[in-house]
Amino acid sequence: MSELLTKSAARNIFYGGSAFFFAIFLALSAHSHYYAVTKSTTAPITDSVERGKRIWEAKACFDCHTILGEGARFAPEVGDVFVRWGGDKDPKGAHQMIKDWMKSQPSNTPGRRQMPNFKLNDKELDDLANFLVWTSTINTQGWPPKKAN
Amino acid sequence: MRYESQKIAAWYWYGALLVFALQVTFGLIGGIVYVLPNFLSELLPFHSIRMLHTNALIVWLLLGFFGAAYYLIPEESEREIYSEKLAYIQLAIFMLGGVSAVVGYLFGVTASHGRSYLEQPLWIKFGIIVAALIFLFNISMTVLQGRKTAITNILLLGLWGIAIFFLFSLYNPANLVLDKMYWWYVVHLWVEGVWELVMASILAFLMMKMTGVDREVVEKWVYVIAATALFTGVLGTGHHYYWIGTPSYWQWIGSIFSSLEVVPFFAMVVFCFTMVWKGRRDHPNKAALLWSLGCSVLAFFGAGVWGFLHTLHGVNYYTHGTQVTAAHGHLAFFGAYVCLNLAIMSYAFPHLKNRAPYNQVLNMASFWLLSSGVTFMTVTLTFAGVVQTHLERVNGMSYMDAQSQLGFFYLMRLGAGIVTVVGALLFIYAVLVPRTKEAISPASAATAPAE
Amino acid sequence: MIHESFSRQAPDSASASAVASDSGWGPLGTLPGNPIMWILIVSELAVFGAALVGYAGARLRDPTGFVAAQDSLDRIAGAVNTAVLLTSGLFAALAVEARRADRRAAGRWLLLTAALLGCVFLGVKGSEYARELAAGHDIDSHPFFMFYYLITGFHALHVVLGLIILAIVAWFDSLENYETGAAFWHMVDLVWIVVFPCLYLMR
Amino acid sequence: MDRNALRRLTACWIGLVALTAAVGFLSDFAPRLQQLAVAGIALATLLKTRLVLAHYLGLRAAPGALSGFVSAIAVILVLVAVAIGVTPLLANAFS
Repeated sequence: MSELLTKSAARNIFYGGSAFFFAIFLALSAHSHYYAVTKSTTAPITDSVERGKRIWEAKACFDCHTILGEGARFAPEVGDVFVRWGGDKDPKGAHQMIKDWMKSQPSNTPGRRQMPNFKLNDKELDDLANFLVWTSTINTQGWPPKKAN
Repeated sequence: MRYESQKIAAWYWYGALLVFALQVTFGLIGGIVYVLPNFLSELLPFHSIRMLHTNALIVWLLLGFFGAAYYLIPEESEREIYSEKLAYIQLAIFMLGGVSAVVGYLFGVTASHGRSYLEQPLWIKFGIIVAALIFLFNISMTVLQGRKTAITNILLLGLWGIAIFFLFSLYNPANLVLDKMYWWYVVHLWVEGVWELVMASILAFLMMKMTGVDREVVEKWVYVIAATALFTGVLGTGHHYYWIGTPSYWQWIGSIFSSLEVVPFFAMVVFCFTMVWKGRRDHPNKAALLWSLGCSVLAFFGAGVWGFLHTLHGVNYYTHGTQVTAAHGHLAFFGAYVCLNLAIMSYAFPHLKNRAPYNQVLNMASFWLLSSGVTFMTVTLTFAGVVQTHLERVNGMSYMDAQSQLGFFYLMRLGAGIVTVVGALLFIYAVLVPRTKEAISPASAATAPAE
Repeated sequence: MIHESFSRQAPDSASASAVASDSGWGPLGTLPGNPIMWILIVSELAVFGAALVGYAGARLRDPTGFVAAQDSLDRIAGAVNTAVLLTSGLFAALAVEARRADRRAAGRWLLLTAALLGCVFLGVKGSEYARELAAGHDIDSHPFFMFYYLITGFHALHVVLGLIILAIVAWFDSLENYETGAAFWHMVDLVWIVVFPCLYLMR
Repeated sequence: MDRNALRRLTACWIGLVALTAAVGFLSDFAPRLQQLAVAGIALATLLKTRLVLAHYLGLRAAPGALSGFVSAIAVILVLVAVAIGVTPLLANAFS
């Protein structure tokens, strides 16, 4: 009898303790959600940025590239590609570089990893570039450590 | 097999093993592309290979869990599954969704709002949810109407959690930071949360059956493991919130809680070995015992130790998004969840086929092939990751230049991948093709290397 | 669900912990209260311990900045709160003794007193937070304050959970529940005893 | 109620409050006698935790667990005290 009680109390403590940690997690998530939409970046998410993100998703870019360090590790990080390509000094030039890069694929260089040509039109390329520009404004707490190019 | 409806499990596991074979095959192709970048680059680009590899992994592990639930719940609840028909309908929906996804991926059809692991088009996601609801209804009814044990209790909680957190796959806001935050609600709270509950309960079932230790003792361990898993794992999500645009306090919350995530995995090692030592029962199914012990040990190293290696934010600042993550991912999934599924299959298939344990030596050989293959792969990827981290994140070399220094590691990884595929095919052969006469006699099986 | 587990019936033995002692819980069985509560307690101590060690490590990088930040804390309020929590702990311990002697009404009154002192603790803590925030010290303003808010905030949430647990124990007042609930409440004491000098006093 | 238990718990409480006053007093010396004050605070805190563990948490009955918990807390306190008190001293000596 008591043995049974001890075990069902054990179960309830397990439930209660887990619920406690989960409640804290949800509260912190709520704060982080607020932080993400107000403080992470103040750059507005325009329609073009959103369309660019959907292209990123529909073409499964993350299955080769990382973005803010997440995704496949087959191709370069793109979270800071705009900055790496000089977007902080010459935004128009870097924007155009992204578009030209997309158009010039695949490189067909033997022995080099190949990126497919996704046959995006000019507007879609603009959207994708705008998404990457927006992404580069996110406060990533100083990551990555080195701005390689 | 004590209950007629346990045979449902066999059908789920046939499906699981089929997808397992696909998963390792696409893994192998991906490994080849790392060595020969132009291989299939027009026909099947790398992103398709990768989504096939990862999605197949998730699908077959889930099929394995479903099968395990259908196998062990009748024995635990001491009654037949509520509805066999629903179980088969669920399987049909799930397999149809899975096959459509595979065919779609081969032709580049993915979700318009896809994310890593969640590339399934929306209608397939709905199919998965419908299948999950049928499943949860079916097993919950079985458990509610039968005997309630700690094992079914924790298993049910884990399976409900899987379904609930999958719902976050439907939410993909335009804000990338939020997108990532909630993506981890699915991915982290699955593999470092509720899946661990599934793992604890299946391992507990296997230990109870194979070592003969009292249910009382086993169930207490289950609660200890489940409690430490959730007490640490939920806030451990913070270790994914370091550099994605979330507040800086996650660096400490994530570091502290996720460091402790190793505790439940360590407890599982101690549990399994203590039970085997205490039980002293000479169970004839040596292969299943080997898989179970191997599961706890490899999960401890893959999920526990390799996870801890790069979980502190000071380390993760440098290693985030390098091959170190890939190394950890491979051994963690293999140790914790692949081994778990193969353990319960090794244990249950002889019962489902109504015969004594068979092909023991082949099965154990497949354990050593698979384990050494994946372990070696993990080691090579770890070295690749460390070199990459140094070149890119310390020296500031560009990504592609750093990658060109890693060819040797990728070549060795491909070798390890070949061994892994051979091991997987051997396992499938060993459990699916029982022979009337053992290929190698059981007498020599007894002298085979034991854990 | 709660009804089947938190029984109002008292076990026959003098200490409920004896029930769990030789029933497969191993070393956990020898501790007063439910074994899973001890799993929770050990997990919490590990978390707070790791946080304090992290704090000490981060402090090495900027000792003068940390001292300056520490000096803005109200040490008197912290010491008063320590005394409040310790007194609350005394009442919780006495409540267990009363329940052990089968004086169930006295046990409940003592628990209530313990819980009220817990509320006092939260009130003082809240006023401290209000003062710190008014002075412009929030979680982002300095590494010290990040640790301060994370550690004391997490602790305060444990006080809240402890209040809920004490209420449940007062309702389902078996001796095992008393021992289990008191164990959690004392853990909250214990954590504060260690946190208070590390954050407020050691400079 | 058991009179002995009452007396023991009250004595424990008096000890705890006295030690709290003592650490508060010691902290006043922290700016001048830093290392000594930090060490004294850590030691008094360790005594307090031992009292709580033994009498409030009832670990008198489980000496193994008691010494385990006390040692774990001692390790934490030593790490914090060393980082706060001693390390800056060493840094000064070598700079």
